[in-house]
Amino acid sequence: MFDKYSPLDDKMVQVMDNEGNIINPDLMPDLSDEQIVKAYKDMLFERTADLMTVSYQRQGRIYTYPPNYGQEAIHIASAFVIEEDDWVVPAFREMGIYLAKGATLKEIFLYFMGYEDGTVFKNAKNILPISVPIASQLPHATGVGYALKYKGLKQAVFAYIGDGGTSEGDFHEALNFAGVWKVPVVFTVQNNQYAISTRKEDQTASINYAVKAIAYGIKGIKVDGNDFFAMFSVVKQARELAVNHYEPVLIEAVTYRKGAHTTSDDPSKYRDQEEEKQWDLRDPLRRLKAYLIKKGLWSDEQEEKLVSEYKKQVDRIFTEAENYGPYLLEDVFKYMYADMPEDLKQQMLEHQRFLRWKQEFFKTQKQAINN
Amino acid sequence: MFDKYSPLDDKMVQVMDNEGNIINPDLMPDLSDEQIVKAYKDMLFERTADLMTVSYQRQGRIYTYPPNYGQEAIHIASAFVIEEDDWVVPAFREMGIYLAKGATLKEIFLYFMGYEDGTVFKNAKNILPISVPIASQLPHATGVGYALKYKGLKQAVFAYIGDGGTSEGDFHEALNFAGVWKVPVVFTVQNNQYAISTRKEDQTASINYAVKAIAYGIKGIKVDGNDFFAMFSVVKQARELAVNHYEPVLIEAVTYRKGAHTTSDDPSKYRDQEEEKQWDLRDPLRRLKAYLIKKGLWSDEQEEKLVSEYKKQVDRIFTEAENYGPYLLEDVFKYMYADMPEDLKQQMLEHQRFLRWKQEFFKTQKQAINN
Amino acid sequence: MKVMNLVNAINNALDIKLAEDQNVIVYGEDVGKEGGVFRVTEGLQKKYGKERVFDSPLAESAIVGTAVGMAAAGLRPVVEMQFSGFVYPAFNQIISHAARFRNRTRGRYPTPIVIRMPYGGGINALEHHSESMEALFGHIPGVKVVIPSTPHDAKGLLISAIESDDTVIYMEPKRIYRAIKQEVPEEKFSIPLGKAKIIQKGDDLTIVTYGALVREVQKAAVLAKKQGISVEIIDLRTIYPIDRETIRESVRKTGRIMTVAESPRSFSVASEITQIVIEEAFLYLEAPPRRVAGFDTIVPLPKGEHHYMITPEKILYEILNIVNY
Amino acid sequence: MKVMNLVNAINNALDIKLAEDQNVIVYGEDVGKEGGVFRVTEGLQKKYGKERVFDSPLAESAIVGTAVGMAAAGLRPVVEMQFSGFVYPAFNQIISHAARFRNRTRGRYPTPIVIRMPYGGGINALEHHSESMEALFGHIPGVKVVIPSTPHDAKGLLISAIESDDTVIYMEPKRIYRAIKQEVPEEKFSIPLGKAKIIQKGDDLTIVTYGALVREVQKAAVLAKKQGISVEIIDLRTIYPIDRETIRESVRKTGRIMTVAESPRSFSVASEITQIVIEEAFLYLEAPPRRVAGFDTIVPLPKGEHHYMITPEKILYEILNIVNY
Ligand SMILES: Cc1ncc(C[n+]2csc(CCOP(=O)(O)OP(=O)(O)O)c2C)c(N)n1
Ligand SMILES: Cc1ncc(C[n+]2csc(CCOP(=O)(O)OP(=O)(O)O)c2C)c(N)n1
Ligand SMILES: [Mg+2]
Ligand SMILES: [Mg+2]
Repeated sequence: MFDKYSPLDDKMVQVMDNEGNIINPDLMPDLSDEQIVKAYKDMLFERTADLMTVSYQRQGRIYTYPPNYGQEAIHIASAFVIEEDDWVVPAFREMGIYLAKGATLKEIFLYFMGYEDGTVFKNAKNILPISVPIASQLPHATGVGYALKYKGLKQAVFAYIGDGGTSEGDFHEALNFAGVWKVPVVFTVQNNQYAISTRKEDQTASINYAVKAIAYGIKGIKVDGNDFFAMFSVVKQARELAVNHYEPVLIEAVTYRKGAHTTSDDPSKYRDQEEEKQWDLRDPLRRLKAYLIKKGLWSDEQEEKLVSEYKKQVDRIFTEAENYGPYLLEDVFKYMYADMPEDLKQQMLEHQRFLRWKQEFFKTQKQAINN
Repeated sequence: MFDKYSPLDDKMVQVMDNEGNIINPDLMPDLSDEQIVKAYKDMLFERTADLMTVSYQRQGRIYTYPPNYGQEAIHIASAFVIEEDDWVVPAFREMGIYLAKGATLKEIFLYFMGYEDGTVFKNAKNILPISVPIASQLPHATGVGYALKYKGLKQAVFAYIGDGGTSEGDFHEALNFAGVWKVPVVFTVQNNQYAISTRKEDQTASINYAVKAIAYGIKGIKVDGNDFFAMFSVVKQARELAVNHYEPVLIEAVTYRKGAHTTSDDPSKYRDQEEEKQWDLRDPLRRLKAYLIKKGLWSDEQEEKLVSEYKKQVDRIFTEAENYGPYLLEDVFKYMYADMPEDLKQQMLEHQRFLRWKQEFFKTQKQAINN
Repeated sequence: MKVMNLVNAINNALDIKLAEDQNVIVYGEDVGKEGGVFRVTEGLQKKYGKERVFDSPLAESAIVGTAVGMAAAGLRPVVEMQFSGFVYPAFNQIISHAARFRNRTRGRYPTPIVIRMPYGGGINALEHHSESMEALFGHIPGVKVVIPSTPHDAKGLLISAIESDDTVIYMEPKRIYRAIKQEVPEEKFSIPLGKAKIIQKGDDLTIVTYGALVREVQKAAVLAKKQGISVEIIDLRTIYPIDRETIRESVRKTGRIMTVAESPRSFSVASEITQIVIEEAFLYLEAPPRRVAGFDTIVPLPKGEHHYMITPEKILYEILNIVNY
Repeated sequence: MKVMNLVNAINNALDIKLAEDQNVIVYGEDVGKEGGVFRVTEGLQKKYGKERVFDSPLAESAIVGTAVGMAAAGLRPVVEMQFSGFVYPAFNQIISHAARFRNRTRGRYPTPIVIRMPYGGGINALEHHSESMEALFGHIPGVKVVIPSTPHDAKGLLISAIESDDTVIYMEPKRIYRAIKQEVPEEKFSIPLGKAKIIQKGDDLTIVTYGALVREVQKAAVLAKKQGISVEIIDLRTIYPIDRETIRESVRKTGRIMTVAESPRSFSVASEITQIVIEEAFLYLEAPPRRVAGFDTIVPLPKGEHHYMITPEKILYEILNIVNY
């Protein structure tokens, strides 16, 4: 596929149409029915968890949260390709991938509840933390790739970024280094059409995001990111290029952010419902579900049942997260350095003295403070 | 030319071969013999001044200096296109352009003698100062371009950078902004084969530097930067695209840094004489001179005479620069802010008090200080 | 007069300057159509058009870098960093160019740029959305650093910042963006940069503070008063150049001084003020100048942020410490 | 023992660590074939191969950013910024990642990175090649900042820095790169980070300094001695975390303290040390702590640099000022 493809033609690799028909059988991946059903279920889980998280946020039970709604095929297709020893370098909108890598939903909840603990992904192998400063994670991916190659390991790195992120200098530098160093990194741009409120016309004049690969002498490909099969095939082949030939790859996965940028955002300020409706037709779950139903592998009843199970499961996990232990004062200091500098110790002790004083003082003074 | 050209073919636009024969008459610019002779003289002047500056540096009469040796065709061809109202955004290795823009050789000397005064280019219209942090000047060019377009002025901006500079994030951001804003900026990469000691293979894996334009939806072209005629034609047409169509352009001008990176550098550490010899055949002055001699427009005798005049002229200017006035204490403070903050005034006064004390103290104490 | 919060006041200042000076240009990430993530620029694109108020690509270095170029060509750009935690990609442009162009060109090319950015903690935000790193800017020769604490000041200082021929880092305490409402004149007025304001007279102790913490210090001063302690509060307003005179006169009177700020404490504004006080009023001091500042740690995520934030109680504690020295 | 200058000593430390630890990787602009513009890494590529010592593309942000990734995957990168004036493009990677990865991941991913950079004035250099902005790094929670002043210290501190599991900003006073020669043990040794060194005992006054200015302070101390003034000199060695104890003990003894550094004075290391002294030894002070530092200006180009540089005479002047307070 990569041999024949040029991003300059601005074609988008597709396997399945909006109604779930396979329109490009050559690229249809060799997955069993069970695997495909499993993929659909994973997408459904991600979506359920995601929508519920947004509603928890509305209830004030969790802080700012960036929804994944609409981007599930990218995540689950990637997750199906990524091997246990492979590395993942997140941005912040790839929940399905973190989960597949071994992060727990509880951790993700903890993170957005405001615990650093939630981005450690303790039992997940080879995944870096969520990265908030746009594009800044990509050089890390290139660096991890260098280390893997240096150590002679046959592992790939999967790095994520959004369409807007391609404008940052770090995108350029990371991909340029990757091209020179020939490291096994698959860079995926999730082109969800928006960087908060900003569209492509204000972001870049390139014909698409995939062509940017040309600037780095690496392969670039544009794929329908709402098409599970196309996404899987592209990522799979990208991994092979990376691992077997040390060829970094840039994937532009075309998708749509169906939700808000974050729960603090109101998309109605900058886009209209007509557009949203058009994209509903290309919804990744809708399409894979249509495929499965046609093949007799899935039904609305099964879905209803599963979603209600998922909801219970998610809710149980969320409650568990809500009952997570306290955030201790020492947790603020403990991880700053390998050994805590004396000065930091003193700052902590001083604060503890203050806390003891406070308890005493306001007990005796019975003073009200209008905070 | 731009319509037919694609940087993906990795062809280099040429008009003249190494022996001064016109091999691509279609692109031969419409310049009079006098103009061509003038161009050659300007290149000769730049080279003479440059080589002499290096020798002044060897004599300890000037500080670190980055030679232009070998890159004169880029400068003088550009200078022939750049109009009076156009803007120039320098890197630091484009002496011929600064001079054409109205900067004086004396100023350039002053700069490398260690006076900020030397980069003001007081009587030169629309030229920014020399910029040392690599690539950081390119966003300025885009910003100037925006201002020109905003004000409805029909002027272009000419910005310069080296091959190594294309790896910096600012290169990417500046060109991307230029593409989105559609500003009249001509970006010229002087690909002199080296970033200090680093070659292209360690700098980028792209097939050339011109293709990087694709990432920004702008036109890119690779031209023989040692071929005065090719360079002139390309810059000329780029200016037209910029001014008439608000199309930014990226020019890769292929050349060779015949001298050291700066006078602190020793190229023998990282390149061999064989390579230098090969490039001597492509020397921009050698080629244009061959053309002129064939046309009977120039002779060795004329050259000898002119160079010796130039040498005298340069030497006179240099001596003038050497006799430039003192750098006053207040010059350190005066230009920091529009109005000098009280605190800075006090710092200056305090230092003056110290200076007075010092004079007194060491007069009376007659103490020697081993500085 | 009109009741405004900080967001309204900043918007109003931008509106006034856009209206009266064609050279003023406002841009940054999402500042156009959406009016910024905090709605500070809301309505301005509609009013002044896409050429004057617009969304830039997502790249802070080029946002500041293009502003340097625009300024050189005669415009007066006002750019936004979406959060102060994302200004670092622009550091090179700020320190190497915005701060230096005037000096480099001996005054030929000044840089009348305003770089606005919301800063500070207390809003339960994601990582990088809560820091207070104003001291970094204070150490950069060639820029001015301004932090307002009220809607009134926000307007008057921003107008001065836009009219200044120097680059001004204008940091907006986002925690109080909408928390403080005040009557603010609708017409244009300006407040000079570099002048602190005594917002409460007192005898026993001087507290220097700025931004969102002014309010917390005011609360602490009420508590202190109940303890019989009279606090003089100085709102610094400008971090660089610092108004040494106001600080000097106050501390010479009270004999005690404390700086309250949210940033990491080492190499902070508080340290600088202590140095200034030592230079200006050593012999007047009845107690060592104190700093009440953040820890030298990263601002914790929301669940731990309360450990980090400076409360009126903490300020009171420090007041008692210094007064009982 | 072998006579080494600073360049030799740093090269030697890198050599030792490259030899004993396969995870150590050295890269940056021109550090490979050429051995760096100051020849600090000369010979290392030849000895250890291109995979371990190499030229990177010209991009500081990615140099530091890839180092963060390498560190996460188990390597110990030592990267070079060609001059400290060119570290700013890497600021985001330093402040947002190198300094924060350990804390963000609760210790799972430490960042054992050394970021080397020549800094400081006095070599008649082009613009951006003479600054001393160590205070900026001091204010960033999560990094350590080290500055050696002798070949011996340069070696021992660099070995500690490479072995540290934290990111260390290692600033090299380029003015004395080749100016100081000294016997240095050839075998491996290390000097702990965070510990200052008293390099001269004295009674009347403590001077804290570091880097190239140690030598200037030593010259001034000789002059002072002729005036009957006995100076205790502390070489700070580590800018963060600062060795409060050594400073405290010294100033409690001498009663006077002065910090000598080349950086802009506002928000500087000097200000921080004054604050520390105030906290630790207020009642012992016989005179206000002074700072002898650069102006709050840009370092002038060579013809004006003498106005800016801190000379032994200037230090002596300040010594007399503080002693005669
Ligand atoms: C360096 C930096 N600048 C600004 C921001 C604020 N910000 C957060 S997300 C975002 C838009 C990102 O858009 P895109 O890359 O398309 O990713 P998406 O959110 O659409 O997944 C911005 C500007 C940031 N996090 N980091
Ligand atoms: C941001 C930055 N990093 C490093 C340097 C040091 N430096 C000066 S010139 C140079 C190489 C530039 O190479 P290139 O862009 O090819 O331009 P050339 O010198 O060949 O004209 C380097 C690394 C710098 N000036 N700025
Ligand atoms: Mg997006
Ligand atoms: Mg070059």
